[in-house]
Amino acid sequence: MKLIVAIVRPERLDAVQEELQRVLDEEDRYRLTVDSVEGHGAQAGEVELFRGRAIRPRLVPRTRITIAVNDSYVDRTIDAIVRGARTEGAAGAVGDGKIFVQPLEEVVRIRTGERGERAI
Amino acid sequence: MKLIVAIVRPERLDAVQEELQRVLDEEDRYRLTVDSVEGHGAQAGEVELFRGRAIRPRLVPRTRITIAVNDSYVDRTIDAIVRGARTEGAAGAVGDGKIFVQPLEEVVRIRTGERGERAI
Amino acid sequence: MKLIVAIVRPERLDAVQEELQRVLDEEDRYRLTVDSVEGHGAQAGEVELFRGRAIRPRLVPRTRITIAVNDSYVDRTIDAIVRGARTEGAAGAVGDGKIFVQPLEEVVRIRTGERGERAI
Amino acid sequence: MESTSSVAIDAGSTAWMLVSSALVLLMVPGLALFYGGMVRRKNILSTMMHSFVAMAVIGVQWISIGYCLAFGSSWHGVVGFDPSLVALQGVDHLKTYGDKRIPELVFIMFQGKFAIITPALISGALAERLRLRSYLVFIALWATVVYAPLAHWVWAADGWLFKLGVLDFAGGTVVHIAAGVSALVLALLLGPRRELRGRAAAVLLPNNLPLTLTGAGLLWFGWFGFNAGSAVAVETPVAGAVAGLAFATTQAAAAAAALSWMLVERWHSGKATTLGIASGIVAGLVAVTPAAGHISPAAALVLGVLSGVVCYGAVQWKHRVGVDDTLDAFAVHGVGGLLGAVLTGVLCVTPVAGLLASGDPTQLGKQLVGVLAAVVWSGLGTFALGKLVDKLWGLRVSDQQERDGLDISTHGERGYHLEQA
Amino acid sequence: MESTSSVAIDAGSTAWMLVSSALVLLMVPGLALFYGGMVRRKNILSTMMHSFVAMAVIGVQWISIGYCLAFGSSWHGVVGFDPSLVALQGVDHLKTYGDKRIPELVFIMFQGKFAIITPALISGALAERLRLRSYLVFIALWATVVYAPLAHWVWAADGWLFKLGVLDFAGGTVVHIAAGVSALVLALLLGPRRELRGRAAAVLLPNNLPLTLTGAGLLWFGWFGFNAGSAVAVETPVAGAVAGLAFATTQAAAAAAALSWMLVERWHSGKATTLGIASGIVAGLVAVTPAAGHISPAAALVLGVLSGVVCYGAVQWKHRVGVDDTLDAFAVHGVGGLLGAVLTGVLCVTPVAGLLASGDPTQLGKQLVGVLAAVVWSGLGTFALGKLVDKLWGLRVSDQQERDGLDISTHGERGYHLEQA
Amino acid sequence: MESTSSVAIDAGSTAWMLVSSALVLLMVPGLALFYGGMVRRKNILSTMMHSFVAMAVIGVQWISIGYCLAFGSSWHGVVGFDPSLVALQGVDHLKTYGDKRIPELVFIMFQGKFAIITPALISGALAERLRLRSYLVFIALWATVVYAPLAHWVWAADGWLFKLGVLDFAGGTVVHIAAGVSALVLALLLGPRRELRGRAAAVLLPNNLPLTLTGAGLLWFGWFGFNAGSAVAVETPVAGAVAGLAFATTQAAAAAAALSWMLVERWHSGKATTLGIASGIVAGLVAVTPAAGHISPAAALVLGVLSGVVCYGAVQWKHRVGVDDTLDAFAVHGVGGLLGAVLTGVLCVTPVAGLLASGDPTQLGKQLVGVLAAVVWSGLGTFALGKLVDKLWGLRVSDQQERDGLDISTHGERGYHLEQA
Ligand SMILES: Nc1ncnc2c1ncn2[C@@H]1O[C@H](COP(=O)(O)OP(=O)(O)O)[C@@H](O)[C@H]1O
Ligand SMILES: Nc1ncnc2c1ncn2[C@@H]1O[C@H](COP(=O)(O)OP(=O)(O)O)[C@@H](O)[C@H]1O
Ligand SMILES: Nc1ncnc2c1ncn2[C@@H]1O[C@H](COP(=O)(O)OP(=O)(O)O)[C@@H](O)[C@H]1O
Repeated sequence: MKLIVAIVRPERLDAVQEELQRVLDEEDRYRLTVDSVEGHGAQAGEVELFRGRAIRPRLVPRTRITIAVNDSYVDRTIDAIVRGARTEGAAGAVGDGKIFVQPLEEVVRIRTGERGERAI
Repeated sequence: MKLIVAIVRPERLDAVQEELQRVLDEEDRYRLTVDSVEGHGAQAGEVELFRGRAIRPRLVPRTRITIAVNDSYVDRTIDAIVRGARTEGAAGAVGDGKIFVQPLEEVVRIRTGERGERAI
Repeated sequence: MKLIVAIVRPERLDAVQEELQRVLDEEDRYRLTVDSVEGHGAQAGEVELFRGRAIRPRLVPRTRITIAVNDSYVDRTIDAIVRGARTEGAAGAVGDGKIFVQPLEEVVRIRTGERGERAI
Repeated sequence: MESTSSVAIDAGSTAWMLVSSALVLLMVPGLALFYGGMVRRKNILSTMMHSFVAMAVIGVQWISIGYCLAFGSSWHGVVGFDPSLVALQGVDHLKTYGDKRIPELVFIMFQGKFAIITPALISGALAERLRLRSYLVFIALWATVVYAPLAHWVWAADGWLFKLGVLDFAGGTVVHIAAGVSALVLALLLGPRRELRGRAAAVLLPNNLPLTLTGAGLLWFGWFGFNAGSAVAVETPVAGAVAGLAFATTQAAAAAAALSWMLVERWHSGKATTLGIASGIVAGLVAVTPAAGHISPAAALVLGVLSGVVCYGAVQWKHRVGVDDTLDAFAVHGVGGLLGAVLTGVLCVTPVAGLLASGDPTQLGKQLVGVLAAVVWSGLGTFALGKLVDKLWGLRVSDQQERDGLDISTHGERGYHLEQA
Repeated sequence: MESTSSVAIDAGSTAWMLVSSALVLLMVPGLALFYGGMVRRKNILSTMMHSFVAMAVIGVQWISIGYCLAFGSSWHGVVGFDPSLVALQGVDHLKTYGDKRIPELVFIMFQGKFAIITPALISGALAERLRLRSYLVFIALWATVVYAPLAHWVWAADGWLFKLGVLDFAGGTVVHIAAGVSALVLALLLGPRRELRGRAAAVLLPNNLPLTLTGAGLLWFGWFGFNAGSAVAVETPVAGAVAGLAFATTQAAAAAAALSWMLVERWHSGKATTLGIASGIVAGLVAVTPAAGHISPAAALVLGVLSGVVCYGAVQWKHRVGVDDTLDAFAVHGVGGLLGAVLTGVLCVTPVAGLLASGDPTQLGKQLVGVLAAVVWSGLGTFALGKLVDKLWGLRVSDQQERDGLDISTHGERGYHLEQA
Repeated sequence: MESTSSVAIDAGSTAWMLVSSALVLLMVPGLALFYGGMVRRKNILSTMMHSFVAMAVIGVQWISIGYCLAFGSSWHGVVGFDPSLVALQGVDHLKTYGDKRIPELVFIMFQGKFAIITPALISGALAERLRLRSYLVFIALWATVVYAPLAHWVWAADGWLFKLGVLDFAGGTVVHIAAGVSALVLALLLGPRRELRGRAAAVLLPNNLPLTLTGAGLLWFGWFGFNAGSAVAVETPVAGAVAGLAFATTQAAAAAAALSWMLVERWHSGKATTLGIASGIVAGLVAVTPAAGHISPAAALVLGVLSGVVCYGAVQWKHRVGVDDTLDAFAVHGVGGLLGAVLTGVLCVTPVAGLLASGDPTQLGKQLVGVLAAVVWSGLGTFALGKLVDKLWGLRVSDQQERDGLDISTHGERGYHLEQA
């Protein structure tokens, strides 16, 4: 089992969810967890103004998507995220984000107490 | 060492903390980190209304609890979370959440620079 | 590749970023992801008052910094975080935070589709 | 211009009463902010809703029947009635109110705003667990059965407390004591919120104090209409000396109470809070309400200082006895109103001299009668109506709804959507 | 005191008109809150900006030329003009307005606030995608070319609709129908927001409903100036019987509409929302605007109930046909204004008796003419100006800007920075 | 009715002055919002507290002694005193103010609100690092030692600047120059916030701009009372021609300044911000304050345009020299007040003709004297008091407290609890 963590542009979340839904499950029962983060990377934050003074924030708003999957799903999940997260109509732009894959040793479904691949 | 990550209902956080306190430490010195996330899973979000139009959000508010523990504590930590997070008076309900266990290679206590199991 | 996760005081974020910039990259192109969390640990939350009643929150605001690095960068990254996050002018104080190191199996740059160490 | 009234309308008086009525209406959203900022995020809308619903329900009720019961021809000084006042059918817009030089419709509007805000004040004790439907029915009944007669007793020319000589310049008795006592009774009927059952120090922190401060500011502003507009009862034209006096004492008491609450809190808890100064403002405003046109500005400073200290103490007492009056409707409005009504008998100088100025305790005695009547009447009335509504639908939401928050469970809304995008 | 006017200034009337003018100004920030709370976080500032920009642009335009066109000497009842009124050069501050006992400057200010709020109302339909520069130019043109003549027709003594006997007490036609219809036209020209293109149920949730409720409260408060201040047209001194009547009907209709919207929504969607009660308040206030000084309080209750139901229905209709009128400027202001203007002909009793009181449909007929004129004129005018501005700079921001939000892309600001530290 | 005054109270005038006093009070919470929205989240409450504390402290101080010093019998035109005015003991509520037809208590209240808001304005320069206790003591002293004499000089019938003929219609000198200069002096005494020490471009972003915009709206609304209420000094009855003029110029200048700030900012920084339009509104209101009843609406448009541009420039100048005037109290109030006071001498037409109308520079010269006196007096006074208080308790919180934020460290509160549940 793997934990896939993707950092994407907030406005791409919808598109990523649509791609995931297509890949992971027909019936909208795919599972994921989302939170708001801020990132620092090649792309600079958009300038904000305060009474004529320009302030360039060090951090840019980003959305983090976390998905636990069984090994056989890893690649298609990554591909779906890439498809959904790349900037529209383009070959991708600076700031489109990253995907990280980590090992996952155990999963427990709280409701039933099930463990492992069935619980994911 | 393991990193235990649990996604639970926001309103169960208090109960989980009480269970953890009982298991990990008598003196309220157990350690954990909490953040707010949104999840998509079997449970659908509660319908919101906007001028007569029903909107079903794709995401449901959840709380994520992260705990780094030494290996010998893994099981009782998981059990405590399950006890605290299962919906009151019930055998658990859809949306009660999941627990993920990941490997953890190193821990550093910033204050002292201590590393490893003692730093956890 | 490793995933380094640090929980630090919110007000130390700037200092940590300055240290990281020095270590990881001269040109402000180091990469990291930040989010707001709440922690429970040795340090208690600051008392809040509500009409004469003192309320001690169980959780203290903290900032979480996540950095994916290649193996050769792990130590200097940790050192930089420690330098930046320790409380000013002091040998460190309770609540200064922790650093966790986890294995990282794969990285994908969404823009280009690059994978592995080059994508980090 | 044909006129159905004996006196000519005075534009200055009417202007002031129109403004005062508008100001008192503004207090209701002000109260919504004051209360709404203090609850938890998941209940902010339902808490604000309590005030807004009062504007809707009592707004209609007052025009339909409330005014008729409060200010219609008196039945033994106990309650009013006049067929022509039902739905204001018989109130020509050219008609003035008695010998006052303002249209009766303006007087009706001014009084109606008092009827609206009183149940809204009560709701502070019930926040975070009250069932909307029950609240709605309760306040409609309460305004009709409890409030209207009480207003008749105190303010109608033939009301028995009025005839007795009880002073209640702008509603210390009718509005604040009644609201505070009813709040306490209902809080007891409802029981504490789930987090406060048996747990010593649950963490229930206010979601948005800047809103609460904004609300306090609007309340102060609106209260000038509440108090100085109430000069309508005693001077013609209005907007004269008594209105000026009421304005000055209102300002003095609010400022002094803000200061004294802040200082006593600093001494007691170690810190001066912004919620404290906001609460002090309201406490001072409440306490000066019955006294506004009767005492001097210097006396108002004294009254203000006392009210800040006493209401702060009342809140601490509540913490100790463990009644869950969510937002201290009793400790601030009930206790502040009691204090003000009683001290009016001590400090008043116009039109009668109270204990301090004359050594004569007569007025003080009358004030005590008024206070007692209001406490008993609103307490019993609220108990009966509360029990009734509880029987019919239950006063309280389900445990699950309370846990999820009333905003999503009752209204299908969340106060904020502040996540990115 | 030397005076350039024939009548003496009356302090009471002037006081009321000063207050009313200030109240109507306050409605503009009130509207900014009402609208701003409803959009998504990334557009709250740009949405509030629409109201604030109207205060700046029309504030200057009205003094420079707007008043002159609306209230200058009439050219065939169609539009006004007076060289001496350009930039108010010829308006001595001692001059009163006609035979009214208030300074003409005060009348100008009062009217100017109406000119400000009208385009701000329109902006509700355009939120989240409108280009600021185009909006700025559009409203300057619209206020000059569409609004000023319409105001002249209806409110100037020689305006053709005024002479016809069309009743529009406080702007149901001039303000609300004109704003609502223009909003609909522009919404169609702009097209739907990107999330609503082709997708059934996009998730567009309000960022801050407590602000929306606050805005509704300020609107209600300010509307007393809007409506009761409009008595200036029919009584001297102002702040008399008609002002009192307008105040009472305003209160009655707002309360009744809040209640009826709440109930119909509860029945239709299963829950009573706080946005619903706020919307009902506004719907009631809109509907009573043309009728305020002409109907009885009881009739205002009826009008209010109807407006809550009808405007709620209009919103559902919008959902169905899929016009993206972001914040329902048409369904609330357009439809509410239409309803009120027509029902004025049915319910009015003073100074003329409408269909209900007299059985005579004449006034109803006149009202229909007024409504038709306003719909056609504002519809065509807005279409022409909208097309023009669209040609020049485009009405709409780029897709990228819309996606990022107008706050950061247009203003270089974000509404909130609420992350820690 | 027995009366201790020579003239009869006029209801219209009194109504307007009651309203004006209430409006000026509302400006204080308005200012709290305006300032509070601009600071960082961790300091919003402490920043709002500065305004609220001023209501409490100066509210009491003005009644106790402030009014006595400002408007008591003059000692050589320098300061007032009257034993009977201490705690207003000798002010019967029936007494009118001089030959004005309003109760003296109402005049006292109106003036008191000016005394409250002035120190609150100063606090903008000190936000995010000022010690509460020191602020509290400082403003009590400042209102007594600096403000009251200055008000006496300019507004008391025997004040030396008044007798000289300096025009300050509503407080450009007394309120805005004094506040702005004092703000600058204290900002220098305090030193910059920790993040601004030596760092070029620290990221200090406003936590809640919608609150700032709301505050700007309330300020504009309240300012009508501030300026048009100040007609009390020059006309009887009040609420006449001069009040109307002051209202109109206030509106004109605010709108014009909002527009000019927006345009100059767009030109200079590339974007028009919402904070910009809010700041422009305030700049225009400040600049027109001394001139309100003395210039024409067209001249007010000009003054407004200038003030928007000049104050925007002053803010940029501040950025360059690196004084940490947190919220630009000097650049907006100081510079705007200076501009307005000087241009009053150029643009005024009533009751005296200024440079432009008459070619005679006399009035301009007087204005310069007034400005100079206010700058020197408030600058020196503030420096002395600031040093004194700094000696006693330190003006500034500890570095640790500043880092943690003043809300939690001073008040034990956090502005928002918006996390889930
Ligand atoms: N090595 C990393 N560690 C942590 N976060 C990262 C890392 N690389 C990228 N990110 C996150 O992903 C976001 C997008 O990265 P960015 O550098 O803009 O992408 P790209 O590599 O395509 O230029 C960053 O803002 C940051 O939040
Ligand atoms: N495989 C997963 N990957 C990421 N998050 C998950 C996963 N499974 C569950 N979650 C998180 O846990 C929450 C509860 O899951 P849910 O599917 O409702 O539980 P159950 O499996 O008991 O029905 C989800 O909203 C989501 O945030
Ligand atoms: N074992 C752990 N698991 C999860 N989070 C932890 C753990 N230890 C520390 N933290 C996080 O780090 C923060 C600082 O920890 P604290 O106990 O105050 O540090 P110290 O060990 O220096 O006393 C905590 O508030 C918590 O958020």
